[in-house]
Amino acid sequence: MSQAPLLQVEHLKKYYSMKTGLFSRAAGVVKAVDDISFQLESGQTIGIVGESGCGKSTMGKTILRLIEPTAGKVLLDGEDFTALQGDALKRARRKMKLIFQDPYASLNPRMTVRDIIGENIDIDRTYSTRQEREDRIAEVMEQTGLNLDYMDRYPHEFSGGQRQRIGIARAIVLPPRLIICDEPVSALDVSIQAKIINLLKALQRDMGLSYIFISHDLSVVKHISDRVGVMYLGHMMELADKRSLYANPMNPYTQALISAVPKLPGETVREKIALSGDVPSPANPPSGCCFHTRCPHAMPICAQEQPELKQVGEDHFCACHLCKACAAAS
Amino acid sequence: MKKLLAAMLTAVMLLSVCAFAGAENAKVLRFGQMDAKVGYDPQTNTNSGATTTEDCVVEPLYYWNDQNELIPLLAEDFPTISEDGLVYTIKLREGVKFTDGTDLTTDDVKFTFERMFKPETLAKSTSMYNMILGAKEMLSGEATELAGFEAVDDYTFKFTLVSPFSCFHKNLGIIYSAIFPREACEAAGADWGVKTLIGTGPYILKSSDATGNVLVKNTNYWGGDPHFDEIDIIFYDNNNTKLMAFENGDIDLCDMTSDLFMQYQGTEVEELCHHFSKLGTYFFVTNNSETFRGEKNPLADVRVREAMSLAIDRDLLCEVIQNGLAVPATGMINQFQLGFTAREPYEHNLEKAKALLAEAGYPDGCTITATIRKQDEADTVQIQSDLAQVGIKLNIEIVDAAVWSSERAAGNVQCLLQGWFPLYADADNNIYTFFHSDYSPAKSCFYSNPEFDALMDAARLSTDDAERQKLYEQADEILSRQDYGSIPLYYPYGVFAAQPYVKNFTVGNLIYHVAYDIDYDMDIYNAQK
Amino acid sequence: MSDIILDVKDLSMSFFTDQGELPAVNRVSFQVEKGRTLGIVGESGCGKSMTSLCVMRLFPSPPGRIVGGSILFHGQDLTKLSKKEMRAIRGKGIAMIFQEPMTSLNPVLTIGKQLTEAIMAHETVSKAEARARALHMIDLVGIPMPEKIYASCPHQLSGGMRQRIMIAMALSCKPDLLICDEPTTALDVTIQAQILDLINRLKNETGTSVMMITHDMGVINEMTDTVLVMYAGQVVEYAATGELFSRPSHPYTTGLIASIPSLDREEEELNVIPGAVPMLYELPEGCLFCPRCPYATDRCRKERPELSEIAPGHQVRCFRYSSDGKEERP
Amino acid sequence: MVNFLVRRVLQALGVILAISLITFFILNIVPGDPVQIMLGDLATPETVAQVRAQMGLDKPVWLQYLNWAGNMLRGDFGSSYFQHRPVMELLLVSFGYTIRLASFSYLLAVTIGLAFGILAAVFHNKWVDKVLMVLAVGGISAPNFWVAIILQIVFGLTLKWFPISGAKDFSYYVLPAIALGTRYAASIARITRNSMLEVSKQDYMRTAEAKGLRDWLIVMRHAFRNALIPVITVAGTDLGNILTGSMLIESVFQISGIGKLMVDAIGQRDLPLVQGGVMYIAFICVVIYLIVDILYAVVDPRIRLGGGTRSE
Amino acid sequence: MSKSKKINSQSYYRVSLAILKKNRLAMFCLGIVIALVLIAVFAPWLTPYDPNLNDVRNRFKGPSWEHPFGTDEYGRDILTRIFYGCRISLSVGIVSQLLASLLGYFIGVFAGYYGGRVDSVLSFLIQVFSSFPFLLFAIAVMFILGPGLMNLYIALGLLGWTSTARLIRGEVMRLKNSEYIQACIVGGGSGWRIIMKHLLPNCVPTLIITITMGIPRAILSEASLSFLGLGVSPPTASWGAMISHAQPYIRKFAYYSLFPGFAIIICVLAFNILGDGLRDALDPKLRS
Repeated sequence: MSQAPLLQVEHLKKYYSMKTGLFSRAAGVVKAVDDISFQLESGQTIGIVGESGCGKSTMGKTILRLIEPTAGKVLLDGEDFTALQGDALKRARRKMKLIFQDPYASLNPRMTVRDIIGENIDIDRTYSTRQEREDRIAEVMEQTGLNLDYMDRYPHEFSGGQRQRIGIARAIVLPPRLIICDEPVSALDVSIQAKIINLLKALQRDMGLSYIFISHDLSVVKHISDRVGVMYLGHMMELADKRSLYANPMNPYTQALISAVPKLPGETVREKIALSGDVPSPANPPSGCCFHTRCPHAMPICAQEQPELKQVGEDHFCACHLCKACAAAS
Repeated sequence: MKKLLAAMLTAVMLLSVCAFAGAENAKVLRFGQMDAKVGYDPQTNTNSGATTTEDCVVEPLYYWNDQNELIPLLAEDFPTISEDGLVYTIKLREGVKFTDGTDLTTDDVKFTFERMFKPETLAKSTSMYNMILGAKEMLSGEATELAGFEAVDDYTFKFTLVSPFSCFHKNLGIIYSAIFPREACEAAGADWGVKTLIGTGPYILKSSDATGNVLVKNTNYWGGDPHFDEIDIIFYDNNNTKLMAFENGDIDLCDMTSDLFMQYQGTEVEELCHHFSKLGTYFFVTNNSETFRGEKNPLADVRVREAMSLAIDRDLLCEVIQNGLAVPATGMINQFQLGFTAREPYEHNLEKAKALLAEAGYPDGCTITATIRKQDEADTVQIQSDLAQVGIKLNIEIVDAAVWSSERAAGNVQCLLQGWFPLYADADNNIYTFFHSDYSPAKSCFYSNPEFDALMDAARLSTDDAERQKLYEQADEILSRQDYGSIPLYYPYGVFAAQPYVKNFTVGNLIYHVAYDIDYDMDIYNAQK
Repeated sequence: MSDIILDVKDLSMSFFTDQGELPAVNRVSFQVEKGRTLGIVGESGCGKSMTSLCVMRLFPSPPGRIVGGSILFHGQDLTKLSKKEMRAIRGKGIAMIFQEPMTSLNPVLTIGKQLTEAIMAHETVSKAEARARALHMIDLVGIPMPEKIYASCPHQLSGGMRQRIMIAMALSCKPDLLICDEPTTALDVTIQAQILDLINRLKNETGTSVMMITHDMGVINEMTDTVLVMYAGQVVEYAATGELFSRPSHPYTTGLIASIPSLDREEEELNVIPGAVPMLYELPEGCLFCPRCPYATDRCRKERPELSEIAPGHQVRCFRYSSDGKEERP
Repeated sequence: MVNFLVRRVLQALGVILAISLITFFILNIVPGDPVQIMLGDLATPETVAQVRAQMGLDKPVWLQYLNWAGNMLRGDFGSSYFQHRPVMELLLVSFGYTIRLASFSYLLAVTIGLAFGILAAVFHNKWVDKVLMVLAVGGISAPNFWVAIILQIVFGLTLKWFPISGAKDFSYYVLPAIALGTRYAASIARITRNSMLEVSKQDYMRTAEAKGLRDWLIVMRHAFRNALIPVITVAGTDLGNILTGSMLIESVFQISGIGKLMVDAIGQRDLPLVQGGVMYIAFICVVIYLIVDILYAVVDPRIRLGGGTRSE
Repeated sequence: MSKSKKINSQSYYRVSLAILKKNRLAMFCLGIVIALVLIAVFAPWLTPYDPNLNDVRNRFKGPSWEHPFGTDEYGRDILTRIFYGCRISLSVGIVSQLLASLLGYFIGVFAGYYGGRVDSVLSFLIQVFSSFPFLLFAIAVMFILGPGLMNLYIALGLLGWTSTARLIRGEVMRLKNSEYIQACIVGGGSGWRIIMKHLLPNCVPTLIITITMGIPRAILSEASLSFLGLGVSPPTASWGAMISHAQPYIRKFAYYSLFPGFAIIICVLAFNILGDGLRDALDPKLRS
């Protein structure tokens, strides 16, 4: 792939300073996103999975600069997105959109569906006549399976699944290159979840979209992603092609995660690795590897040194002292 | 929880009238009055309400009794005045003691007047006595001694005036010149009239706080035995509450406004209401200057002022608005004043008024603005309605007392309703200080008529009352019949309410003197208690 | 046949609103045997939570009312009990834990207070005795440092710990039946695994029987002995867990299982059940699933099927199975 | 917790300073010259000028403010132009009366307000709720000076149950307390009811019921404790209003409290007294806001212990 | 492409209206408010009498056929003056609250949306103005501006804004990190678009509620100011002024004070109950 990948995230960091004391002196730092790097090709989907508080949502918003990153760069089509300002930023924003988890809170209750979906093209004035706008909105509504008769209705008149479709329609009314999906189906029932996932895959095929799919549900991530990254306490623990990650998880945390999912009969059942205790508070993360306090295979070195994300196989990276570097292994 | 709540509520309700403090058999007079909030130093306040308390404790040289006659008090007799009317020799009554035991001597008189003219005292009534030689110098800080005061001996002294002033000894009858004991006053310093007030009077000021003042009998008072063991002056700022307290028997005596009197007409309380004549006059002040706030002032034209006088229905004002507590005025000088003469009443004739207005160049009327205080609203609204019938549109602006006095002093008022009361029955203190050309600008009246001024100055110099009577008659004729400097409305009557057992009490002018004549008819008093 | 502690026969409960009578629970019958776990599964709005609230008589009484059937608990019909008698059973005979641990504890009271309160509501014991029992329960549910937790407030605990406290509170009076209304839906996968293990361990130790309400088929498979599948207020299938997964009979059950993305198999397109769950105020004639059922016949459209036994202990509400259990192809 | 308080105290001092600046500025542009009133009808232009000079009123405004502020910090609020008494003394005396009136009416307001609020919430949508709430809305709607006059006539004069004016002992405060307290009892009742209804929808109420606790225990320990927080806010601001807003009631019942003192002082343009009074009232309001904050911490451990909930 | 037929969209406000209609008490009060507005507007046509013309001959006539509410101390018809007084009270209430809400809204939005130093300065301002003794401030302002209706609007308007500002600030803080605003930012929307397109429509319910709750407070304040003699200048009729003038005659002519008092109660009561009804109708949380 000669030309640059669609998205390159290099050493992205987001630290929150905790204000305590009389004159709100900074008394400690919360490392919500700590040195995350990955690439995303056009038309590809990368899944980010992890438990609550692991910083996956914060990372998504930091890439979009909804939250300004503390350090690191985001390259979009080779262009440094984090450095853009003013109109350049506005033009670059056309390429990236975001869809949300809570169908009830992501739509302005006092706007009609028509205006909600049309917001992005209203902002960028990409149409000359009103009719052009109406047609584009109708086209996108059909694409996302929404009934055109409901164009002038208000969000509170729709079900959860339909609202999520409106959110998707809003994101694609001005065709983006990349959509960050922040837990888009977690709040939906299984049958509706399946419809939305199929819709997202269909749109990816038709419009050549690429997704960053963030979720805590391992089976959904496995189904929709090409490559999967596992995050824990702000760190990227493992990043690999989905088949090799699910078939042969190298990082102990990934292993525990996969084993903890309640299985259906007929799925390969691994013996349960029960992790003790709770996820430590991000305000004072453990020294060295952030998982060493709960890791069944913790070694002395794990407590001192933070493991690097090393290549341990064909398109398989792992941040753990257990996994030897790829060169050594093969 | 709910039962507990119910019990508490009934307890609050039932805690009704607690046991009354045992009514000792002391003879107590309870007088309801508004709290003047100005302290009780006669030199630093001119409030008629405060005078009632001051009156019982300190005494001036002379005294205007309720029949409006000047009688010697601390002075043995009337002053002997020198030929040129400049030197007044007065002899003090001997053997009079202050309530702190010290003797009343000329030195106390000297101290009192010098204190009055010391700048830091901030005395308010210096203008009534600054005709004494050396007074102005003391006020401006050039002198520390009063040149015009000469102590002949312990009990006689002389005042020397800068220029003859026939009413000087009359001014000495006002409480502002009450005599203070030197040691007690100097010792009290800033607290004089606030925490302590000592004088030769019939009562001693025992306590003074936000609810009222308590005065107890001065057992060795020089002027005979005071009638009461104790006088309680209880403060009521809300007239309605005061009258209710009177009906409730909480107080024995209180003043009453005309609109409240209206409420009691036809009830048994009406017998307890007593009228008294006041020495002042209510009149509608008109700003006679050519322009007002930059525009042409219709009131500058005497014909407009006369037309207004013709339009106002004075009978209606007296009978209805003042509930019969007033008599239509026939001139500026009050009916009981020196200088009053009976004239035929002002005519009430709308057609003539319109004619005069047309003649003055206002065929379809004009617009004027009255700036008044809340208490003058009733009369002004009626006048507004009267003037409207002849085409004069009167806008009313109600402002608070402070704004009213500043605007009036700055001459920034086009017309206003005003009661003007002398301190004693003499036209000088009444008309001179309001309509003389160097005083009337500060009253927003801007009336100036040299002939009128000359008559007033002459009356001020002459010491012969008959001559002064004629001078004031001519002056009043010019002011209120020819020039219409302002438009006289009515001579007001006051009314007070007194319990049945109160006897021989009346009010001379404005001030309620409770120190001397008032007493209880003991058999009615005991029957009622 | 271990003895049955809870026998629910034809339980019906409706909401009486100005849109008419909404049958939230429609002639539901099931049994809970001593020391066994009954699972109730179904999507949002199928009436599974409402059924559990009917057992505890905690549903909002002004709009809702039990209109038929009986709930026999140790032979006592709970629908006939007075408020006072019902209060004696709640927490003593039957206990319940809820879905949202974050908001299920009183924010202004200490954990200790809320625990001792539960104990002293049913047993006249001294404060010290209640405190000791509470500390024992905190330890029993696997929380370190019981003294510190006893004195702390809910906002200082993580979601997992709060759910453990809820379990401690529920079991503090040794109830015969523990109802869990989606206990782990709001928790992360690893924490969920811990809580489910805890419930199983306590069930075996105390012999309490459990009623597990969830929408996650994995949880049903790993936790329950018998399963009740509900749809739009009705029971559509009732069987032993193994039997249900090996021979899913009702079209809704098969559709549901098929639309879950699997951890092992590779599927390009998730199976989808067309249409949406019907609203309670516009229930179709005939079988409620008929509009979405691939095998719908005229009979399904007109008549409403009854539960029929197609195998020992395996009941289905569908005309495709005549009473002798053979599958009839339409 | 301590930092929280210290920061609030600093902010409070800032507020008081700001109020003193605003008051001083306003009082200087309010028309009407105190000296003019003092001298009354005898005022001649030069005596007015002379007295103004002596009282330092001719100096520029900011200089007057500086030496006033300087004195204030030393506790000397200056003395009243008219009553010739130190402002602090006058304020203390009249504050004594206002405190008694305020505490009686506030006690009445809180007890009745809470009782009505809880009753209305417990019997939600039944006739008790409707009657109490209409009463509560009625209480808020009636102008308190009008209610005062009617109480004075009916209970004072005709029925003679209570004295109609003055402030000697407890019975004198009954009618004024009812007149002043009804409005605040009504507002506390409404906020208590709404807050109780809001709380009863929370999950932990269902947990409490599931534990089989007795009704009144659920209402008082669980519902009321949580409902208390918004009630404290309203009760706090109400206390502020009672302490400063009772001037109409004080004038009708002749209780020389701080409200009446202020109205008369403004009438006379007694600048030091008004300035001192406003500072006094502002100080009370700010102290009340501090107390409300402390009460929050007492009632709600989330504020007391800080830390906040976990990040998910 | 088929033109989508217009379905009567159930806008948020139509749903609120439906909920409000179910609340019979609130609808009754809405009726009273409308009646009051009509009285205020059509006062001259409703009564034959001129409210300001003194007819002192028949003053203090008790309620009778020609004068249903009797006459006052100048013989003017009290019913007429109550009608005209309605104009004053309603206009004072509505205009001052509009002014207060406008001021409160913008200060609240800027404080809430921009946060940081802007927020701390504006919050300090709110704290200062709410610690000010309300009536004293009104009295001082009335002195400066002088008597008159326009000044009354400004004085009461200047004082009521702090509670609105605080409410709006809280609302904006809550709304500003809601997801539909993040979507707007991601789409490149400007701060101004967010304030006007997203924040303003969502703050309108709060504004409606604060205005309807503020009006009664303003009417009572006007009554208190008039009672102290600081309200409108005579002979204009205002309810508060009528009560204050009626006080000396209350024992013999009680009706003179009772009718304006009841007028205030009914008007303020209607607004309060309507305000409660609106709050329940507009509060999204109560929707489910």
